[in-house]
Amino acid sequence: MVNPVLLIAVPLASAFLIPIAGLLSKKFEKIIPIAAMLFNFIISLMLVFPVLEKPVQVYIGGFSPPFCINLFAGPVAIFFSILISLVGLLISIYAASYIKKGATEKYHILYLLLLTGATGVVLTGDIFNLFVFFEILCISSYALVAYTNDKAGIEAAVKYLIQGALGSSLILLGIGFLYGKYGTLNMAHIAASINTITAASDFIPLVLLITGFGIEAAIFPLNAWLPDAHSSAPSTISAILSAIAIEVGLYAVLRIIFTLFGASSMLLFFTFLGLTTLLIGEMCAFTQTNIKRMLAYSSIGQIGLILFAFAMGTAHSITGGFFQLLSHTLGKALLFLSAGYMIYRSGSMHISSLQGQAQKMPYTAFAFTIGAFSLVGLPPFIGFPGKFMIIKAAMFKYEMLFTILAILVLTATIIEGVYFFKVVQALYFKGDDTATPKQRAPLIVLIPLFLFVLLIIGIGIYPKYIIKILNTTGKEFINRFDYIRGIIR
Amino acid sequence: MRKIISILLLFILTAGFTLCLLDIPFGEQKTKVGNYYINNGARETGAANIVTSVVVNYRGFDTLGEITILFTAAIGLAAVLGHPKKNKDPQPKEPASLIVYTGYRILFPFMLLFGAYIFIHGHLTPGGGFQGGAVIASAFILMYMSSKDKKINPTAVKIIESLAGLTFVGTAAAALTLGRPFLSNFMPKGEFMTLLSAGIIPVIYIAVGFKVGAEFSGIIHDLTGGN
Amino acid sequence: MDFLNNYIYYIGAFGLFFIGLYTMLIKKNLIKIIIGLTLLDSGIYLFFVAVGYLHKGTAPIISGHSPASEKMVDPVPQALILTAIVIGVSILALALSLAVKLYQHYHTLNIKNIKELKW
Amino acid sequence: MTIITILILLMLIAAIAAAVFKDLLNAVIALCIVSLINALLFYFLHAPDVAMAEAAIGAALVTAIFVIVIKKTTRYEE
Repeated sequence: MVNPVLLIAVPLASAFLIPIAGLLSKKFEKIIPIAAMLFNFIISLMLVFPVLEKPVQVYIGGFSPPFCINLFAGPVAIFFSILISLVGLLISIYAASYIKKGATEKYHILYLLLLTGATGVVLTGDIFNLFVFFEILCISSYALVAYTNDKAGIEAAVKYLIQGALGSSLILLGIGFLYGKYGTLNMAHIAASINTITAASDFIPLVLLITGFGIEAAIFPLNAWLPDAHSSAPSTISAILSAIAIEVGLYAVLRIIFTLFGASSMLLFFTFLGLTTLLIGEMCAFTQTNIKRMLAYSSIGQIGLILFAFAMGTAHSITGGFFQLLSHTLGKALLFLSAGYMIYRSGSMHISSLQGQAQKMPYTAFAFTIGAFSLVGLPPFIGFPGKFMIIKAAMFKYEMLFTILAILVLTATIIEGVYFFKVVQALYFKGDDTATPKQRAPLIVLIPLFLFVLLIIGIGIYPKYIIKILNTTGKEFINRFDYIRGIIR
Repeated sequence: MRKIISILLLFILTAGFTLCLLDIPFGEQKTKVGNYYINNGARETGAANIVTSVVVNYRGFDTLGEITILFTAAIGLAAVLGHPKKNKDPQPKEPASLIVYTGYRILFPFMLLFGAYIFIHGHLTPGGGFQGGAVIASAFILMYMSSKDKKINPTAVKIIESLAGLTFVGTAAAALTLGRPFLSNFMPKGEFMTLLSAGIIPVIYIAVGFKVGAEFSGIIHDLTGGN
Repeated sequence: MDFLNNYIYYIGAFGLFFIGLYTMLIKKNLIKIIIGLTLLDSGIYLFFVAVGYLHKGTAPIISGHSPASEKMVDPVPQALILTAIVIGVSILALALSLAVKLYQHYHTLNIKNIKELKW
Repeated sequence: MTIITILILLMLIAAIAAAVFKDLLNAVIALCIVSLINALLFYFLHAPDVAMAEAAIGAALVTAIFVIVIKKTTRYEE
């Protein structure tokens, strides 16, 4: 049995090692993140089967909770940990050739720390520890957004940082209220004391925590920073922010709603919040002319869809939510990476400048197309089962309201299809047909893209096995008392 | 308009927080967790300062995360400010006043010593790695204030922060190799209330002290223009 | 007087919190916004430590003449705040470095005048 | 108890000063006073560790960082 604490300790030690190793050779700064993420991926895979039978718990320091910090490696944590390490691994391979300018060593350290923070957030079972790891995630992303050091990057980072820092302070205050009332920081122990939310002293911390984490998760009224930050960062960082950071923020929100407070009475509110986020994101994406801003708004829309799926609160819809989360992570990472290379070659982010790129960079354009089709939800790709499950779950509620909501989701999907199709059309069917020399991307860039494509098609064709695992995963959110009993013996 | 909305928001928040605070009476209850630490902290970790035993041992994972945050911020700040200007125009260096310089010459070693004292005695007296590290960093601020040509060596800072971080993770992970949980206090606890006691706590707090001192000095160095 | 006795720390803490929040919401100067953030954080620290207080308590440090006793204040909020202070300073340092960079690019810190990025 | 009331009042006044001063350097000094009084209050709350941290980090380092940054940008809020 491997110890889940290694998932945090090893990347952290690697990040501390990079400055020293960097003194010996510049190569280490690229190799170490790849090695650390590969290690994490293998460890996470080794944990899958033990965890599906029984969650693995680690008591840091050897004391028993609530007197120590405990790591709770349940199915949800391992699902996210696999996702983080897989996407992190592929993007770090891509970044090895993509990141050339500026302080490259600092980029790689911050990148590794971001992923470590994300892994810590999903593994920990202690609310203050969750806050600490969340801060690692946030602070490294503020710095990475500003990495390009140009006007737009700095401005976006300032916006992101001010909103994010206010959110963090609100989270801290919420934790203070919870500690003052319940006298413990362990999430299971707090959850055991809360059955339904009646008192204001439960409701206020809930609002504070949701607001704080919601800023990172880009839920509707709190997402003003996202399009700027995601479009100004280097493409690898946009990919990691869209594919990992906001998902981890959403994980924190869901953990607060489902496990910590068991706020089933408020789920309807979150359904509407998710749908609003979806519609606003997709409509804004439709009007964009900048490809990275378009993808960023599309991320807002997708997060709204995922929140909508989770907030319906049935077993089917939660499985669908997890599947959609998986498909969005893979699809959006692929889209940002392939768009990033086309932007790098054409030198402009405007959609019209991408015209005819399919002739110049056939593989990259093909990867972009696959990602776009998958996000829209076309059948042979991974996006289809996710959206299908969500719509089905909404229909199976047998309520007029949810039928209407399902129709709205379909409308949003159509909007999404239209703007993605516009880009794909520009890639293939426009532009000069004059024989331009092919500028194929280097192999090290194509390998991660190819692997993403393979995953998207592979899981899209055989979703059964993944869905079976995700069904077990979803139970952790639904059966709140199992989680509590798992920790309080 | 903005002001009115802000004030309205503040009033709503005040009302909400007041309702919250009614459930948290001041100075009365004490939590079960806190009681446990007070009653068992000295026995289980060997540290006389219970706050230290909580920071380093019971909730040591937070501290690990926290020095990582400081590391992240220092690296991020260097990345943001980076790009040292190559052709520095030779600014006429205004010498600091004689009083400041003399004060610096006298105080600097004592401040370093005091900082080291604070973090070495972290398990016995108030203070610890963060406070000691901050005192050390203040000594370097004084250095930057008093003399324009004295600089710290960025490479040395880099090596110290890396080694200190690795010491922390290494000490925590060493327990794993002995078959104990991560971060458990595997070293002998020694005699209570003496300097060489409390197992891994002094080791970790010294690492934290060095790390915090190095990070803050590095931040000051980068902000003042570096290079 | 009893009310003041019991709640003066909370009043101080949330006073700081609201002054900070108001500064963040109203001011246009980036450094002023960061000052507001620091005030807000200070308020939260005071609140945390006040939560752990015990009437007629002692500091949670065992020394020769004060052995472990039930009259010690709660050590947990203090440990949390030690962590939170350093986190606060980290965010602050990063924010201020961004302010320096922003000033180099735009020659102003007034966020109303910085509108490169549109919706 | 009165001394604490006075301290808290002073702290709030300093905080308001930090919020309204147009001269950022003065605002930062007011912020430093807030931190120092905060450290004193922590001491009265029997939290010597936090008091030391707040005095060393909150009052000294934060002020220094602010002053360096203000020197590199502008001193007056427009």
